[in-house]
Amino acid sequence: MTNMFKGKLFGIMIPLIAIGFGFLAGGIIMLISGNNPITGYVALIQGIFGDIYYFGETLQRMTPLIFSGLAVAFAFRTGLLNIGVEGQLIVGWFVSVLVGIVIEAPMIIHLPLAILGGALAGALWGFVPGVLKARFQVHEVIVTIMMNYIAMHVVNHFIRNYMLESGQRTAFINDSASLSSDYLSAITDFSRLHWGFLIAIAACFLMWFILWKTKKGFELRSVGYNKHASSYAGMNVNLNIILSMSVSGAFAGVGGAMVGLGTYNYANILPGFTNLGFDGIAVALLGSSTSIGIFLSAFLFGGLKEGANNMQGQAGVAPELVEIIIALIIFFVASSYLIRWIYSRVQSKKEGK
Amino acid sequence: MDMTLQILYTIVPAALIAATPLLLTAMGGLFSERSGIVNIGLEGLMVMGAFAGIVGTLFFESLGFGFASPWMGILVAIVLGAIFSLFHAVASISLRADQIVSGVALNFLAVGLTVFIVREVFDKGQTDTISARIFRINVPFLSDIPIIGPMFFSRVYLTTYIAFALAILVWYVVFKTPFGLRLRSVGEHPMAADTMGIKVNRMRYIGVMLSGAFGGMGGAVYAITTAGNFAGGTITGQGFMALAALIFGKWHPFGAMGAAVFFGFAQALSISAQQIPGLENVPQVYMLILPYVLTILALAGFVGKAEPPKALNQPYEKGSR
Amino acid sequence: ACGEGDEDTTPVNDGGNNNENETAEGNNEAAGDDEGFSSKMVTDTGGVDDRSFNESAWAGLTAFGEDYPEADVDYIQSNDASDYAPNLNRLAREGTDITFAIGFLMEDDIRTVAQQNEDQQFAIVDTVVMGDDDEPVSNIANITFAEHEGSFLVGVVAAMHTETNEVGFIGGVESPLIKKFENGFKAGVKYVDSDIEVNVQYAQDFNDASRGQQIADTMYAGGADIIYHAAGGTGNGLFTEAIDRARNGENVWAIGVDQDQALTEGEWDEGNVILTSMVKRVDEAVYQVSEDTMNGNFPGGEILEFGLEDDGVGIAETRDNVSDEAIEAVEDYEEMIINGEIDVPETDEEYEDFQSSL
Amino acid sequence: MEYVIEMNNIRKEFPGIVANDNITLQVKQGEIHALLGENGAGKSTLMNVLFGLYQPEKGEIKVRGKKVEVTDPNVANDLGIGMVHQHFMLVQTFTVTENIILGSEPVNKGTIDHRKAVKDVADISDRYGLKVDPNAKIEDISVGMQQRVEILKTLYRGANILIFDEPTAALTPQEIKELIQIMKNLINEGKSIILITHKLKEIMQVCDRCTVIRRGKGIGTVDVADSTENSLAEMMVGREVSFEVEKEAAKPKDNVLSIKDLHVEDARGIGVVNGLNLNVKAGEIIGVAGVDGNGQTELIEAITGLRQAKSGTINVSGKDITAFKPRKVTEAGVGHIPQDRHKHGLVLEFTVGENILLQTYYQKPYTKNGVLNYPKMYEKARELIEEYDVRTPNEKTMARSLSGGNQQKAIIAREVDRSPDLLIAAQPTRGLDVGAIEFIHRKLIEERDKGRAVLLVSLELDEVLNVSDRIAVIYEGEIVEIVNAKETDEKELGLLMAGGKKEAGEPK
Ligand SMILES: Nc1ncnc2c1ncn2[C@@H]1O[C@H](COP(=O)(O)OP(=O)(O)OP(=O)(O)O)[C@@H](O)[C@H]1O
Ligand SMILES: Nc1ncnc2c1ncn2[C@@H]1O[C@H](COP(=O)(O)OP(=O)(O)OP(=O)(O)O)[C@@H](O)[C@H]1O
Ligand SMILES: [Mg+2]
Ligand SMILES: [Mg+2]
Repeated sequence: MTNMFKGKLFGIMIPLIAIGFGFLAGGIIMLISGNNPITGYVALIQGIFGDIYYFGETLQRMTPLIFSGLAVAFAFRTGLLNIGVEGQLIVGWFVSVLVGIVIEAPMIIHLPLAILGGALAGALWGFVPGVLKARFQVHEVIVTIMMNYIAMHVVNHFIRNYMLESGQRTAFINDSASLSSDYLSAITDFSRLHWGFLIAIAACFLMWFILWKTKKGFELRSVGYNKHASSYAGMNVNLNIILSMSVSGAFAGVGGAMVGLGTYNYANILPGFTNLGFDGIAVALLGSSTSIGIFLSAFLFGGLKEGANNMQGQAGVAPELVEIIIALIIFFVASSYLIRWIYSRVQSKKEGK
Repeated sequence: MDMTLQILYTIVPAALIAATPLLLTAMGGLFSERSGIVNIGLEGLMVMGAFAGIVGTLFFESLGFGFASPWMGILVAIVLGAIFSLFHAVASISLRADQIVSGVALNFLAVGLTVFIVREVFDKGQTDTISARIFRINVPFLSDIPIIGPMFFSRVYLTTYIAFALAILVWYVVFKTPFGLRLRSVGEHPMAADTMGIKVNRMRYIGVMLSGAFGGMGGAVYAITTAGNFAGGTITGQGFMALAALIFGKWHPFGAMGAAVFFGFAQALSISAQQIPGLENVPQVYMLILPYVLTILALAGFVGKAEPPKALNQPYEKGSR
Repeated sequence: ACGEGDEDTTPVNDGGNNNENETAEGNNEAAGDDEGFSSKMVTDTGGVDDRSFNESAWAGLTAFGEDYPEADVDYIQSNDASDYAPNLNRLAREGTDITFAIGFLMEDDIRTVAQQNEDQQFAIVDTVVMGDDDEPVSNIANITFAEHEGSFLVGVVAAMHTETNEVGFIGGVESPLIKKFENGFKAGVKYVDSDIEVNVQYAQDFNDASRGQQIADTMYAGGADIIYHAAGGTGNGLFTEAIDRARNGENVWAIGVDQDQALTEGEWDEGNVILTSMVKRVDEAVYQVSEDTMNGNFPGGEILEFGLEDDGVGIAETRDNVSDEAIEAVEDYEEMIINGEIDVPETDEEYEDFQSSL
Repeated sequence: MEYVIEMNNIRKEFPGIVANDNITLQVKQGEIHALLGENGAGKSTLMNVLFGLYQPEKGEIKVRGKKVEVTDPNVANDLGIGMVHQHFMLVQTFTVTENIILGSEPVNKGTIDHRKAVKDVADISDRYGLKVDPNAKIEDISVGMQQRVEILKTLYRGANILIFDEPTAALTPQEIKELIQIMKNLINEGKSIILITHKLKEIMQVCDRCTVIRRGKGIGTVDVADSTENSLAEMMVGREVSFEVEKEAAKPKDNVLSIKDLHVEDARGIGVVNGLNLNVKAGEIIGVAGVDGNGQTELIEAITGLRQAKSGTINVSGKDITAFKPRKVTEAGVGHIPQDRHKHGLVLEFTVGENILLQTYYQKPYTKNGVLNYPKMYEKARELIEEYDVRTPNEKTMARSLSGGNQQKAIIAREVDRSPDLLIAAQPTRGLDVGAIEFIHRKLIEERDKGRAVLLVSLELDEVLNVSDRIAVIYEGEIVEIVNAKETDEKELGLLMAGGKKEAGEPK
């Protein structure tokens, strides 16, 4: 019993220690490159918490990251690596905005419809690699990589040829489909924080519920761990693979809808990937594919990215430092063996005394 | 007929040039994955290679090495790529990190670190442009052969031939030498290899570092021949395409070679299509997504299931069962 | 450290809040006061050293800072599109006297931020920001350039230098802005000789040198001997290809964009493949708007178009490869454009009309 | 007395467990020395220490009287120690030759000298009578052949002390016979052997001496000539054990399973079940005896719905289940103890409780409206854990951390508890110790007595003979003969399994 508790505690300790190491390394890099780490980190933290506006922006920023993290984690639990979250998010963004522009309806219908549109588009984008994996055993990693590019080019094509409004974007969506919130914006001093943040929290809960509390979730996890035993136990492995990729895609698609309906209220021609999907991989990993973990790591990443700008402005530290810190944190989390080893060393020394 | 040939004379060399960095990097991936270590970090290794290649070239240029500089830049990239890959190696081999996680981290780290250094060194977001370049050449005699000459031996980079020669060398090393046999055994059944006295982790370190060397070379070749300088956006997705080529090619050097050429060809076609009679009116989006759609169709249609090395993505712990 | 941090930000915070309640005039005066004048910019994702308009804008600010040492100049770089709004906000909150948004991608973000901070002064490069009433937003100065006019001139140069009677244009991502480059260039070429063919292709990417190289390869192979690009980093591929062909003894040229690119690119052991460049003086514009604002003449709500007349666009200083004849012609046409004798087209429709009028 | 191997007072710990606690093992030159112990007693661990895969915490190892440090398998190889592991250490995608030469390849100008390698392999295989095809891929050859490759690997390296860790667990009777002959040949060639096996009969047959360990502690070493199966078993488990499976005569009733003219193809599309007919009645155990690879696996897969039959019909309790998917087969009243418990039987990363509910999680009361009721699930799991004596800390323990025997008990609990009309048990006791085997055999007979039809597929003739009422002999995908278990013996079965009256041949 105590052992189990220890294990759980450790599960929380490791990311924390990794984060500590990450920042330590970041500090060293600042020192080497001739910056003052204390000034740097103070600026970073101020850039997150120093102003309610920044804090609101951090929450806004973490909203799509939560979804892309959930998407990666959901597929991961079923033994699939969904690198296609980026593309699923892009089509979700586009379709939700399309619904937001084209349809006129009262908010109570329109907004859910637009989000659903994003979910369905993302689900479709996940469905394709799912089917190919299930039906032809095609490696999902390649297909999802390819689907990312297809998503970007197809969406750009549609915007450019049919929906271009000004500059590189579509028209604004109708207010009835917008997640933007005057209230949330007002309490955070005009930040772009929107209702999507609450939807993201609900989504965390939803994923936890699906995976751990439902029959389907049981099957998905079972298939993820052992396909053979699952089909022996009467589960339809192929169907579960397709379902998993589709649901994962739907999470990503809703993430896109958050950007389209909440942050920007339009879609624009993408000159390159948004990276929101790729960041989702890191978020899911740091959050060890659990709902709470994803929420917290999305906050960390969102905060770091928000704060990086302030670090640049106030302390003159190149914002790439934050990327380095994020990378190192992931390394340390992944190498938890090292942390365990150090911990056991410290522990045995203590016992020796 | 003549028109078709004219088009082929443009597209085939373009395809080979586009295939070159992919092929080199895929060979790197092959070493790593054949030893049992997934390498999603190929992208990051290419970034590192592109950075090192350009900075190295600039450095040797400034020392007055002239047209030897880019070649020395490539050497720098090979070495730095191998060193940088140690991050992935230490994490995923010695520290038993999840290999996918570690690879993803490597990608983040490469972009962050290189751009950070570029800022520190050049005081801006990209390096200067190199002036000593590797240029296209016409191969003496061979380029005069009708049809084949203009397609395969005219206006090509030496690096392309080197890449293809290396792929053959890789095949030889992996399938004909004791080293190759041991490397593959470590990727298939590390415990079996261990009982045969093969140092599993050492082989895996070598595999990953070779992937760093090749990935670094791939990135450097791209940066030096095509981009001319280095910035955060110099390498955008080529590493992932190389990984796709590796899987597409079923972890075999020649398979990966075929896949890389295929990608190169699709890309070249998509770019040149607008200027090819008959294709110029096809909406550009079709051409843009062509390489990716073709890849998916090929995988679903005729390539079929690819069997990865059995121990791929599994850390080796002595005595674990 | 935490408490210290709080104290640091509080004044800024308060300032922001107070501003909201104060009247516009009150703030305008405050701008020139004790703290000194500050002029800062937010880059787009290209960064302050993109060898394009970000870099140019920063050069303008730097020059301004040098000429007026008491003025505070600075920039914030945006790492991705989602940084625009917070960065603009950040500067606005710091009480920056004029905040520049570099690039039309920031159009929507600056609109929102400007509307939220009505007593702050902003400027944007490359686009016009309209408010809800379809009028330009009153606290944003809109800096635009007559890229089509400058492109017309390099089109003239190209037309006069081509030996194959075929030239090319490589665009980055297709958009109204880049269309101005394309149509101006085409108009210039056709105006000189309507038989010259202009090959146009968009890479749909501002950052893919290999794509740029292959497009250039295909164009050159197809017979074009001069190619103009408005494609950012993708254009580097054009230069690579041009150098390569020049080394092989081919007589090909490239035309640069935004800055005098012959200074940084295009060089090879026997010369430079850059025929000329279409420069866009973002630096001048930024300098001028900063200066005006400091002197109390903030051109808020105005649409400033920097054209040939104001030296806002034009052909580059480096003219080693351009024939005297072409330079003369350029000078003539420049005058005709300034006089209004030639109306250079910006959009595809205008170009159609222009072409049929030839 | 000259010992080739002396392991003195070896102690080896794993986190939380002492696998070897002060064990001493002494092996004489030229003997076959048995190492006996229950599952998890520490046999494999001890041998891995000797082979250099593990480093002991305490104790010394002497080889031919000289103290040595076996730091890794290379050292063991150099000392002439070779090991055939419990779980084969073969690279499936490599050829026989490649597996054998791995690590000490003959080289010619930097290239593997393949021709020489093949010749060397052929030479040794001739010399010791170990027939193999040097160019065949491991994945294409039979288990028996794979074992020979394992032995050849050690001989190729010039081993003269061979460790066999449960070499017979996966072999057919014919292959076992051949292996015993091979071991005798090796002794004649001057080698020494350490043999780990759970089969007392084999110890009695070939071994000179036997060392027994129990729960990590050495119990003692005895001369086999002075021992009986019973005395060894007692030493091993510390109490008396009975081998005879006690059971009353079967009282068969109606047909539960009837298979008519069944044809099934394997993964490569080759017909492996060819017109098979078989009936199993309620209240009887039918044992399927046969050499591995004669269609047993595919037959079971076809019945349980894991593989689609080509033609023919399968009936269970009057229902035609031929085209059913696994779930429907299960619901039609079929229970299945799969032969590979790690691959098919368990989701190792799930808890024991979840595994116990793996076939029924979706039914009421465990699922309502698509939502799981974990308290109910774990309540059920606790009941079964209790009833079937699954030794686990609790129902929320990961299945992976259970020993093989307890994993098997969990599967049996799951399958038997559903009271299926037909219970299929495939190799249910593979690799288990006598205690566990006894338990499982008793369970099967209990089920029979409750009126279930039991189909037992096993490669162990002893098991088939002891547990079944009737024995169906399968050969090349057909049932060639059904005999009464009481009226037959190993010899007759052996002949039938080899395809009639002919001498048993090499399985494909
Ligand atoms: N790699 C390992 N990690 C942790 N514990 C282990 C490991 N290997 C063995 N053990 C422990 O050592 C004990 C002895 O295991 P070992 O495999 O030697 O048993 P065995 O006698 O060979 O059993 P079997 O007859 O089932 O093969 C086991 O009970 C197990 O708890
Ligand atoms: N990786 C592991 N980590 C911790 N404990 C383990 C591990 N593997 C095995 N064990 C422990 O080893 C004990 C015996 O397991 P072992 O696998 O030796 O059983 P077994 O009966 O020999 O099964 P099999 O014959 O299938 O190998 C179990 O009680 C288990 O607690
Ligand atoms: Mg065991
Ligand atoms: Mg064992």
